[in-house]
Amino acid sequence: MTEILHVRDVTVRFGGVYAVQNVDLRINNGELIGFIGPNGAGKTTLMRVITGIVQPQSGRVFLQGVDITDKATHLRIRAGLALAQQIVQPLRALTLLDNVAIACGSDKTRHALKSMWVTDIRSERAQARELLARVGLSHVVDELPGTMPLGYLKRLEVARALALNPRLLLLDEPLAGLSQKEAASLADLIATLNADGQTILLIEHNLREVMRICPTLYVQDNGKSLAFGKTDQVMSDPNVRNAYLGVGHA
Amino acid sequence: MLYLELFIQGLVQGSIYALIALGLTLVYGLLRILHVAHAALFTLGGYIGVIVTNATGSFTLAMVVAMLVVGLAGMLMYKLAYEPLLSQPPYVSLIASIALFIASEEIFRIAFGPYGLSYQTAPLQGHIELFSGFYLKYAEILVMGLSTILMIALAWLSMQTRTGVAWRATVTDPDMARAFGVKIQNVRYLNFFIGSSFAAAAGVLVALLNNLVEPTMGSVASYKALAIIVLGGLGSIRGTLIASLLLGVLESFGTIYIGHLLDRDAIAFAFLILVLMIRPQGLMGGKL
Amino acid sequence: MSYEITLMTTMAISVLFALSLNFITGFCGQISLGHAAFLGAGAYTSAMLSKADVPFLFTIPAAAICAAMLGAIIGLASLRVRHDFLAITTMGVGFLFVGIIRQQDFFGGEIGIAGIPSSGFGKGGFMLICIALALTFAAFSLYVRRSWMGFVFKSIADNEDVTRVLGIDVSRYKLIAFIIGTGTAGVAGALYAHHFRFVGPDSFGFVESISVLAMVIVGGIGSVWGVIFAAALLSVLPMLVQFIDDYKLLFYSGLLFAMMRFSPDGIAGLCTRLFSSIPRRVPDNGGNNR
Amino acid sequence: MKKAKIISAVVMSGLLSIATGHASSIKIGFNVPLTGFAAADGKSALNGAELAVEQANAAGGINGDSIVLVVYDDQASPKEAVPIAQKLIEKDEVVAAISGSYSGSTRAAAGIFQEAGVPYIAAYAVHPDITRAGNYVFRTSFVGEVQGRAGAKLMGETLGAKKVSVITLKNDFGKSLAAGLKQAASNYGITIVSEYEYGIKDRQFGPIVSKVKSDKPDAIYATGYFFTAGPLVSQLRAAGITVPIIGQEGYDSQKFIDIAGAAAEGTIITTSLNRDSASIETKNFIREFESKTGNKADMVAASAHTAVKVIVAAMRQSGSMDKAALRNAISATSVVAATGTISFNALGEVRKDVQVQIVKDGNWHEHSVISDSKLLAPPNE
Repeated sequence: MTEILHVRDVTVRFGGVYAVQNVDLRINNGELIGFIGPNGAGKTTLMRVITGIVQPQSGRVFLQGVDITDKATHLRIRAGLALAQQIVQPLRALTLLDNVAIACGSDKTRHALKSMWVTDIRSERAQARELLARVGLSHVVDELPGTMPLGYLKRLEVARALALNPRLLLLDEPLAGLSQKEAASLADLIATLNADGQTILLIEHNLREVMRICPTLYVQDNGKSLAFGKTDQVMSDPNVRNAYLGVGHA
Repeated sequence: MLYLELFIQGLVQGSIYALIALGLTLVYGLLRILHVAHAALFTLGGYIGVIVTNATGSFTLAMVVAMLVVGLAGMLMYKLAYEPLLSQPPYVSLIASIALFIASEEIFRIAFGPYGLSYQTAPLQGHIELFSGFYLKYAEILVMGLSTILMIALAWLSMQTRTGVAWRATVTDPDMARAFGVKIQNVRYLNFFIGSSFAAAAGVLVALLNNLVEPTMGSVASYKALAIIVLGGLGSIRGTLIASLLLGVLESFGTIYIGHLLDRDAIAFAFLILVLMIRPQGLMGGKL
Repeated sequence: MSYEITLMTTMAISVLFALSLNFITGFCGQISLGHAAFLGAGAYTSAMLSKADVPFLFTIPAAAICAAMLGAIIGLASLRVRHDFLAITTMGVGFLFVGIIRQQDFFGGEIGIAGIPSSGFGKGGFMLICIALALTFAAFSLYVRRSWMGFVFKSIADNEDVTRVLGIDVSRYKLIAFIIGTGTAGVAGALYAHHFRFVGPDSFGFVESISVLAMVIVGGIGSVWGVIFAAALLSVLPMLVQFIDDYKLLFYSGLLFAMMRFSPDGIAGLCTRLFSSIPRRVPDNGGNNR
Repeated sequence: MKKAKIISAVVMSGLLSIATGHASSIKIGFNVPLTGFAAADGKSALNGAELAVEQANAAGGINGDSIVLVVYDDQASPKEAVPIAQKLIEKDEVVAAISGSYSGSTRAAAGIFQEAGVPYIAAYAVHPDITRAGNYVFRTSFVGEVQGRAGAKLMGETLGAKKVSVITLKNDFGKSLAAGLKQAASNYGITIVSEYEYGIKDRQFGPIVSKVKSDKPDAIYATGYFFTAGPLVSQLRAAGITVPIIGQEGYDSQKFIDIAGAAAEGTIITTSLNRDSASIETKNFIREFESKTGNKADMVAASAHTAVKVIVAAMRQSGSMDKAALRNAISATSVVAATGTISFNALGEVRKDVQVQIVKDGNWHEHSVISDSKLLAPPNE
């Protein structure tokens, strides 16, 4: 098992408040890790540290053994990260197909000046079509995002992230806002992707689905690591129960 | 002594800026519109001030009428020009606003003539000698005094009244406010009314300082006020006030000491760019 | 004929200038309220070189380089600010440019530079050069639109953050858009200087920046054909409507407002709706039938 | 388009109705700012020019042919002025043209009229380069520098000022006036203790006023137009500054007195129009202008009137509509007009006296006349 991501002793403060404090997290190749925690646990902040939107005060982030802490977001993506965001952000002027195709063309967009000389987009569109089929959107590839329901857009986010061919897929609350049925079907998709070999870190509030599909859980509360391990073990941890039930937790 | 005078002159100018920029900030905070045509309302205020004073002889009445009429004109402008454009990208309302501004300059010129208007007998033109050799025009005292009063009144309104609470809530989070039963539409009208009437007050005061209103008197206000609200951090009222006074004082000293390098506008924008390079979110930027 | 040649030349220069802004604002989504500064940078470069007996054709690349260098600097600075902050920053750049030009005797100060030698190609020849350059850049714009660079621009214009999360070096792309757009504005400036044979600080101020932005937006932001049409029309509109005399600017601004109010996506959007099968209320665009 | 042109073109003399390219009308082009920031001056200049055309037509026109003024609004912008000049030359085929506009547009247009060989007279634009466009371009008012030098003489000799503060409007008008003043200042024992600049949009001069006060000059030389000078003078006076304020032809409008009110009293300017002139020509102009428009006469109106008058006189002189002959006639002209006796030097610059006016009891009145042909010699090349 090779290590894909290593977050080492990361601390983030906003003003005087610790958003993330001395957190460690390791993800190995092929894992599907559910990242849970109550509101204000610092989940999104940690995600932002990984993607480079937030700089930690201390600690390092390694991707496949390479220190990426000081790299810009787009370079981290090129190094093998991909992110599906909590609030769906489709490119509204582009069809679903092109939303994915632009991500498929990352070789062509690497060098800005060279991208001027390339016009062929057929292979990327073909690839995008496959990916959209994989997330179950093959019937709406030529639609604009503005007309699509939330469930579709969530899937689009996933497809677009997959198009980057990532070593590690970060999913930030993909199930939020979906009906139970939609959530279950998207969760199934995530499980299938993982079964196909995709390493995934899944931030999610929907405990039911997380427990259903994730073999491993990572729990954070008040910015600190609370638990990490097999799902059933973690869920029986009294600290975790306290954090979630909010009883007597200091 | 000279420095004190320059400082006071800066405050006078800054007070005018503050009155104008405040309305712009209110509109931006609520609707995210760069309301260039706000400067047209400022000009309209100046015209009404002069016309009513000349007709009735009462400057106070003129001030009240200008603030009321222009406040209503601002509401009308929102209703007719901005409301239909709210769903469009921001540059659409920006260009529409610029078009409105140019059109209104032309309307002023056609309606009131290209020469501008002056008070027949300008009120408050006398001056007092605060101490030896230090003169302050009554009009200048009025500018600083009235701006302060209006600002305090606004602060009171927003802090101490139900309307004010609803208003602030709407600016912070329109959806939440709506959920609590605030009528967003009314808040927007109120916003335009207050912002526009403040601009009208500024227009009347500027007309008093210069004894001249002309069709193009809003042209400086149209872009300088934009610079101020950006400097203040877009949508931050406190930031806007600080930026206005700061810019007034800066221009006052700049005109004298670096005027040969950069003109007044360039001084203001050089400062703006400098600040934005250090703090891209403006002086008080980030949140409301 | 001479009068028509003058009008055509004015149109061609405006088209080139508007397309240069369209590259930045229309393609890459970066609103600029100070684009006239780059027109000015090119115009001053070309004017001063011409006065130093450099042949007109050589002053064009020089003007482009000078404007593009300025554009690169401004572009780098502008990377720090976004959206409305960017709009106002670029506006500030415009004021700063004029403010500096005004105060330097080196640039002719307030008085500007007059007596710029003629292009040496005659009025007709000069017009053809202007038209050729405008068409070349229009073709280039259309090509870029189809390229991967254009694809990325579209994405950046749509949502910068998402584009970044797709692994794209957004800053680099924005900078390229700035450099190409401002360099082209510099070329337009060189033509401007040799057309009017006179440059002064007031020719490149805020009003000019707003006019060119209006051309882009009235044309339909990002639409090359729309922008060409709008720039050609708006640049000579004040001439064409001389007969309404006193109401000229009122008409112009009223048209602009009506356009934004009833067809915010400009002439391009208007045409799309006119020719699409869905029947829809079609606003009047002022009846500019000639 | 054709129709538009015709409608636009016609600003007609007295009783005559629309004439469109009819053989018996003679067209004179007139570019003038009717919209935009300079609209006020433009309107007044247009009134002055129209009056001159009416008078000339009433006096029989040119050998019985009536004169038509073809008017276009140039917004005082060079960008507008270039196509307008082309249009006047190519479409309207004017015999001669006049600029009732500011320097920027006049300069841009001058080159075009020169190339086309159409005589062109700048009525009141001050920039020295205008007449350098060539031998078809003339100016009936002072170059900025000349008037600036007259200001130096006025302050140093007439008023006996030693220390002068200069407040300069930052455009070609203000700059060239200030330059002229500085050239001649030392000849009249004047030291310039300080100089400040302001922009054409500025109306609030608080900081400059405070600083000027602390400079304690004997006189203030402030360049500007009535709409900047009105607020400036009133703010200087309100700050308790009592020394003489010297302005120029830009102040020359009743509107200046309206704006500055009581503070205007005693302001002295150098200009082209003498309200108390004994000249019949000037008296008539002032009377007829006021009865025609209901406004008080000012410098731009008088200058535009003068420019028309010069062209009309030259047309009568040359007797033909040949442009080269007309040019020669203008160049050799010596005509008494509202702004004095007009004759040109080799460059096409006017030679005349500078009128000094002062505000007394709410009106412009004669203060003195500066006639020093050496000091007032316009540039020759």
